[in-house]
Amino acid sequence: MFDLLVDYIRSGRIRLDKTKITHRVAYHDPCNYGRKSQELFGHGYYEEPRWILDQCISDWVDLFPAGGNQYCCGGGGGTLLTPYRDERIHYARRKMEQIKRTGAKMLVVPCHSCHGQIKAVAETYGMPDLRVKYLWEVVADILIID
Amino acid sequence: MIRYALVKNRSPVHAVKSVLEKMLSQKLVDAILAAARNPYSLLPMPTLFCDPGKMEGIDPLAPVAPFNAARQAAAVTKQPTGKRIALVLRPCEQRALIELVKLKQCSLENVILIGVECLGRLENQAYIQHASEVSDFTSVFYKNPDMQAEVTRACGVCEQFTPAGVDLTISLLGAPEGGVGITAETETGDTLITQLELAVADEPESRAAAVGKLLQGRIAARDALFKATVEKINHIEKFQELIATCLSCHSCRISCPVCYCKECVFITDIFAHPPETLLRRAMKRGAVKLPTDTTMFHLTRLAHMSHACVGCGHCSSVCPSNIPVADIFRTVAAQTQALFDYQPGRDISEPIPYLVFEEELSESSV
Amino acid sequence: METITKRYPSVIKEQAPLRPINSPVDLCMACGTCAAGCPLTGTKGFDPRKIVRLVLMGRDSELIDSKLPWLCTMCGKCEHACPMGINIANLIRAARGMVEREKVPGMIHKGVELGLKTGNNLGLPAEDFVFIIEDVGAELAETPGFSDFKIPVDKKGANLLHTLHNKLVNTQNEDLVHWWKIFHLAQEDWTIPSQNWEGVNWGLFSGDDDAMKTFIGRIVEHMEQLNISSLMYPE
Amino acid sequence: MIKNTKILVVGAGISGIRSALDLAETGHRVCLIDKAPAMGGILSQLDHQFPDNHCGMCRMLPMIDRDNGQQFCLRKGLFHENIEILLSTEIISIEGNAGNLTVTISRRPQGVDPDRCTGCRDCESECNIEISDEFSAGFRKRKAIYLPTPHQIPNQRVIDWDTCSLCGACRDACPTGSIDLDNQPETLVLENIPAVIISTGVELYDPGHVDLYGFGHLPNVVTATAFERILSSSGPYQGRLFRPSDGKALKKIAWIQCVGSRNIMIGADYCSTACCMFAVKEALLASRKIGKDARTAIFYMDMRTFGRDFQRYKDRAEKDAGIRFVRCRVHSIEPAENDKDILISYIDSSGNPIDETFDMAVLSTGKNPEFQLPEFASREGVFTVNSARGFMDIQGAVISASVASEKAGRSVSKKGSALLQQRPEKLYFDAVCEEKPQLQIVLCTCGDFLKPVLDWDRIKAELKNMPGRIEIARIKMICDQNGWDEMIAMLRNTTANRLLLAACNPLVYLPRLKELSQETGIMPSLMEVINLRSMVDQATDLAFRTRAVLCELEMSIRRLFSHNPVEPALYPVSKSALIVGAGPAGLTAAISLAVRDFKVSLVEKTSRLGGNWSNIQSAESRETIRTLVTEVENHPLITIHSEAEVIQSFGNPGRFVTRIRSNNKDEKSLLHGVTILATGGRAAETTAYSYRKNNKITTLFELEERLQQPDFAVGSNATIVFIQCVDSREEPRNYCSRICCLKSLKAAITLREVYPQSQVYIFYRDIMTYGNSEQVYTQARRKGVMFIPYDLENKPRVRIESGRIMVEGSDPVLDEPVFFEADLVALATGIVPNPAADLVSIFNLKTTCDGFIREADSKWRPVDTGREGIFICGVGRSPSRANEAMDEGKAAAQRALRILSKDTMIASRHTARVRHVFCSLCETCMHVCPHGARYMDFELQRVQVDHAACQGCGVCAAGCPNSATIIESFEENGIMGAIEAAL
Repeated sequence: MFDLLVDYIRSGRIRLDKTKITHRVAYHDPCNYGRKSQELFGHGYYEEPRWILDQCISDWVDLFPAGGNQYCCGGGGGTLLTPYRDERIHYARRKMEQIKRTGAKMLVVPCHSCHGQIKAVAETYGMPDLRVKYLWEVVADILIID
Repeated sequence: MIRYALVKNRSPVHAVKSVLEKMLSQKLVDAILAAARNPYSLLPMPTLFCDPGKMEGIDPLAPVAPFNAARQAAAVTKQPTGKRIALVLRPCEQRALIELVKLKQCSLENVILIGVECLGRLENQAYIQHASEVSDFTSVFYKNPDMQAEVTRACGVCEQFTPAGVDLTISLLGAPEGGVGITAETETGDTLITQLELAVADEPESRAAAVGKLLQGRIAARDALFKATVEKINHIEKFQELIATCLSCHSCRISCPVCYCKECVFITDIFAHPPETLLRRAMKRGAVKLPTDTTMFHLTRLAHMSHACVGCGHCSSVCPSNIPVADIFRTVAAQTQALFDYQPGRDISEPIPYLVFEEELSESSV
Repeated sequence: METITKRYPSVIKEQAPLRPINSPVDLCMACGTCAAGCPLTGTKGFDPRKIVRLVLMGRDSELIDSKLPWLCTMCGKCEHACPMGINIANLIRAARGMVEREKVPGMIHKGVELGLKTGNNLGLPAEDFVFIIEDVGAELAETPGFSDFKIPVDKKGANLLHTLHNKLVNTQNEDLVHWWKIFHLAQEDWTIPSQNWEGVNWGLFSGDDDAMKTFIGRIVEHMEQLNISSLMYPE
Repeated sequence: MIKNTKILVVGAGISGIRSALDLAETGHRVCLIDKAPAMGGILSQLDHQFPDNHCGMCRMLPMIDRDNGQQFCLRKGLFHENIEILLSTEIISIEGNAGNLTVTISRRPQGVDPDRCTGCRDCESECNIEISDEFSAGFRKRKAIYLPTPHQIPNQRVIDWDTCSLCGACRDACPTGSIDLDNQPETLVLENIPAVIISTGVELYDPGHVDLYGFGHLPNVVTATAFERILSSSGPYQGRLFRPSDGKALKKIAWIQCVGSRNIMIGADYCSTACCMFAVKEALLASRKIGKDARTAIFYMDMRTFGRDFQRYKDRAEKDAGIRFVRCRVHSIEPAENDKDILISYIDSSGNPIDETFDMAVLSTGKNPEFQLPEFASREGVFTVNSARGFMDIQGAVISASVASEKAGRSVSKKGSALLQQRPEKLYFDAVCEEKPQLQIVLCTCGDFLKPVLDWDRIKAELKNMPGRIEIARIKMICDQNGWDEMIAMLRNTTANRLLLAACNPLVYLPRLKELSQETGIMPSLMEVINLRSMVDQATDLAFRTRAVLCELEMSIRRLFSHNPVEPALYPVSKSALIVGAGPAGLTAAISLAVRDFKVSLVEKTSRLGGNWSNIQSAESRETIRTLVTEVENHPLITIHSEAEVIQSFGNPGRFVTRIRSNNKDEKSLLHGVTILATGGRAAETTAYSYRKNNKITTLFELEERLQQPDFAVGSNATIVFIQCVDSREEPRNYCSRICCLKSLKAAITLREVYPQSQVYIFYRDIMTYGNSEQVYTQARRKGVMFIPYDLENKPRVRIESGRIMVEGSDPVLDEPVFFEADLVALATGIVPNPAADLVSIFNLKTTCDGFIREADSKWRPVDTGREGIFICGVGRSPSRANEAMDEGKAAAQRALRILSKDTMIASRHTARVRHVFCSLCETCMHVCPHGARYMDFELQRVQVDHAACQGCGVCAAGCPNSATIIESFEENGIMGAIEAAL
């Protein structure tokens, strides 16, 4: 997926308008594309999404810690499908604090679970206006259509 | 267990004399060192007795001492002689002696320490004056509390007038007319009381009150002296002013019981300046006071000896220039001794502060 | 009389694959790294260190019977810093797999079963699915720049097979179009299968290896049937 | 090509310095190289060391034959006439055979001529390149021309060629033309190198490589080395505890242990050994500096307080300084909410998660797992110091360095290459005390630099006016060869018997005074060097400058005139050794000395050689000791006195007389030059945990022995429980015995291998597997041994119920009680020293409160005692493993060789003298002498000085109230004269 986007952008098959998003955006590494991928396939997708964001947005920031040591959003491993809702929300507190501290209005994720979880808990952590977008959604939003 | 015995006689002096004579005649000791008047002097001098028949002028209670007898006591105990010697000393003399033991200048092996409760001493001239007027001035002195006004300044601020850490103590406070108390603090002392067949009694109730009252007055006087003296020496220029008339006679050092050096460094060549040095100093500064090095001398003595100062006051008594050497010493000593929690003469096993090396946090401090 | 403490062999340990460095659970020195790093430690008795210790003692049933394995997101942050490389997430997954299927909480196992039966975790029939996506596709075609957009369903010989997360098909239709836009502009040769389009493998969550293999097998089968070289899988 | 007979020591950290000095002091010539531009290694950055929290590096300096070198702070520099130092130098290759190696080295020029550089720093101000300074751990910036360590002597700059742009600004700015921008490295081929010692130390782990600690991202996360700089008064905040991000005064600091250590995921299956105590020390210093507001915490897994005095130090840190010890390995460090503080999440002892903010975190980084020794380190004839294999504490590094020097020295002397000729120089000078003092003053004008800035006529006139015979000469530049030759020629022609050299940095000239003395016949103790240049640089106006120079000159003149040297005391050395104790340490020391052709008398209390250890060792160690015993028994130079004890000993280093009594009757006197005490230890006894109440409750040592028996058996399903730290690491036996953990682990592994169905549990407080022995701990866990931590408040309990052994305890991890029915309980009781009170009083030494014989200095002089010539090794000194005890034996032998390799003991220039006429015999000097160099001569009734042991430190002179004791060359007349001149 990342490789595909990188390929589209690098080869010029799609062109992006970097001026469209002006507010601050934060990026969240999902466990699956990072640690899990690193463990199973020997490569964690840390650099690729950041390269893509560089092409899309001028003011995007990382959460800390990020990459291999990032915090899980709390929605992974099927927890979105279990009845343990309170625990799931509690789990997210670290991640949400990080997001809050960046002052970002939008969080970009490349994962459906993270997307679902963060959207679901944002209000609980006092960020009802936080927008959560898929990485490819951001790309799709700023496509230059001839 | 402290045992108190009461000895009565014509006068306290006679009471003491009878006990000491008995010690010699019963051969409980081979010799006794005690202050005694001899045919040539009104002032009692330390005298070494072996014959009980020769003890006529003995008067260890006399309120006078031409010098601190610790050094004489050390002189007779420096090397082992195999003889048993009793030393009759004032508290300040006995404390100085303990310091000299620590400094390896003498030993207490085969020594019996007899301490005399001392209400103070008079300056030599004052004593001679009184003693020539009355026959038993010693008794008069002890009977008359007003005499306290005449003791030396050092004695007036002395709070350690009761001997501690001795085998036997001779005390007057609280004792009935013509009597002295003999207290045993050690096993040796206890045996002596038994051997001398002294009449063991309860300590008179009035004694504690008398001691307490005197102590209170002394402490107040001492603190006042410290306060006044600090004001006089808290700046080097004030200090120099105080000792300005020092003539470098070194009498204070000679009279000091704990200044134990064979030869003082201040009378060696190092301080015997050639004329060119004196002139050089004068040229550089325009004027130079002579004799030189007096400040250095007093400061050095304070540095070397203030931790061991027993406050006997002889340095002041002997000073021809009336410098209050003892006031200075006691005031400074109070601070150095407090710094190391050290009391000279308190305990023979207590190490001299500068011989203890405490490495920070090393095992020795466990 | 107290119960005698004993250590038993652990099935969980045997089932959890080792990490590349080949370090089994036995190496645990109870240092606390995992517990310190896990945001869930202390919540409802959850503590990765305790979980490892239980496995070490062979007290598998205590873990399997508890809800602890289901609280964990298997995010792997604990093991990321584990100095002994103990694969804690895999222990959890192995424990989940040993839970009796009907006791699996929530919709996970239901989804797996539906998926196995119908090809997607929602149990949606193929015609309904095609209807939904073509409806969304038609909407996109009304947007400027995408007038010639059409969803390629079951296109043989396409370059890229696109599977979908069921929630996009179910409730969040609006999020379907992002990739389509990109594909369209990039002039990608792509297709969506009408059957077995499920892009989420809940076998991963339930610890059910067999189900997981079946799901993957179906997709690979598809790709072979349609002669497609690449796969786009959302998870 | 350079023919060279020098032993090459590679790496000039403390190990390298120790090795170089060991060899130099035993008469070898040494070349000490380091790739860095400054000496000292990591220690140059550390100001404070355990146990007294001061630096004590100077304690490694030679203590006999001190005049062969300069007695300076070793962090500043090393000056010894047998040691040549090459900095910025690396080895390229080593070829050839043992004993005759050819070593190719590459030396980068320093860019600044040390003989000309005056340290004025003009070059630095002109340089426009600025980078982060390594010495200050990046807290400061430096230029491309810089001072690698601020305290080094001489303090000339070097050029960092990697960053220098060769612009030439510095060269143009230098007033003495000492800068050369030719940066071509020079390749030297050294032939006939008899041996090479590798003492390069190890690289430290870079925590920036992992994403866990935020190092590099969070400014308030620093390494322990960097924190050492913050603590240092020469550090970035002058020793005040501020933090880098915003200068806030530090109060709450956390130390994170095992960063890069004990982590098999990065290939670090080892413990870096020194970090635990390093952290405790830093926390203690920090707490002291901060005062009552200090909140310090150390996050650890096992507190490795395995050294003899470590546990008490740690306990004090905990109890007195309030340092918190938290047993939890930290997962990661994050910024706190305010983004300045840092957040650490951990679990407390009950397993509760806690988030705590700190002002700063200090990472205790260990050895870099990727670090590897160069290939040539394994060549024959190349000896590697253990501290170059793994991170070590100072004591370990110093001992291992001496072991390497012993091996190198042994290999060289076996090859027949002779030691240096002793003292080729003139020893006796004409009896100058009889002559009238006559002084030659040489004033260096530093080219033309000093001519205009001083009033030379006035100087000449005033010097003429001074009393005594004085000649004055001016030389343009004595630092260059012409000037030097000119001066020597002039001095040869004078009748002066004293010399005053007024030039620049005296430290440049002091090493050359000996040469000057040989050339001119003026005694070295009658020479002085003063720094004219620095005085000139400090003052602004001509008259004032001249006055300052005159004052300084007069001070030296007075000192020199009043100095009256006496002939040095000397006596012949007895070329034999007395070794007390024939355990592993004693036997090793005996062999080390015997193979170097020195006679050894080995005194053993029992009837058997090999020590207590032979009962309790593993098969492998037993074999080693057996071989050692055979070797000792068969060595012609070793005389064994078994069932013998020492009853009396006196004398000085090089000449001791000791009486021994054999078989309780025969007495004999031995004359020997050195004494090595290796009195050993034995298994501690216990009554704890129902020991002996059931034969299944044994000590660890007994179990080890039983494991060796062919009939040993426990049931195949047996439950075996080990209990560590029995009666140890708590008062009164508050030390770690160092051997028990490893022994328990090995026994547990054996049991698990023989009985795979068995249950093996180890109750422990802290597993003490420092260094590579950590691998045994890892292996034990891999083998299925279960570990249960306990603390003093919660010890396991053993009770016997109708013949069954029940062990109760609790597992803090699961927070549950544990309860075993044990088939075997092994108690790790540890070791105690053999009683040594008699020996200690005979040799006038000291013991610790636990009865171990105390060394002179636990870090820097671990095998020396307070008395020169008497050495100590093995368990009698400190608990140690067998291999460590044997290493100490070698190290002690190496120290002893310094004395044995000499024919005569000669007092150094500055030693104490007693003026008996003034002496009151108060013995103050004897009490305060830190070197045991004084004794009472009862026959003469005099205090005497042992001139070989006296270090001239002057404590005696300071303690003596009337200067009855003085230090040669520091007599009062001279000192008072100098003061007079300065007034």
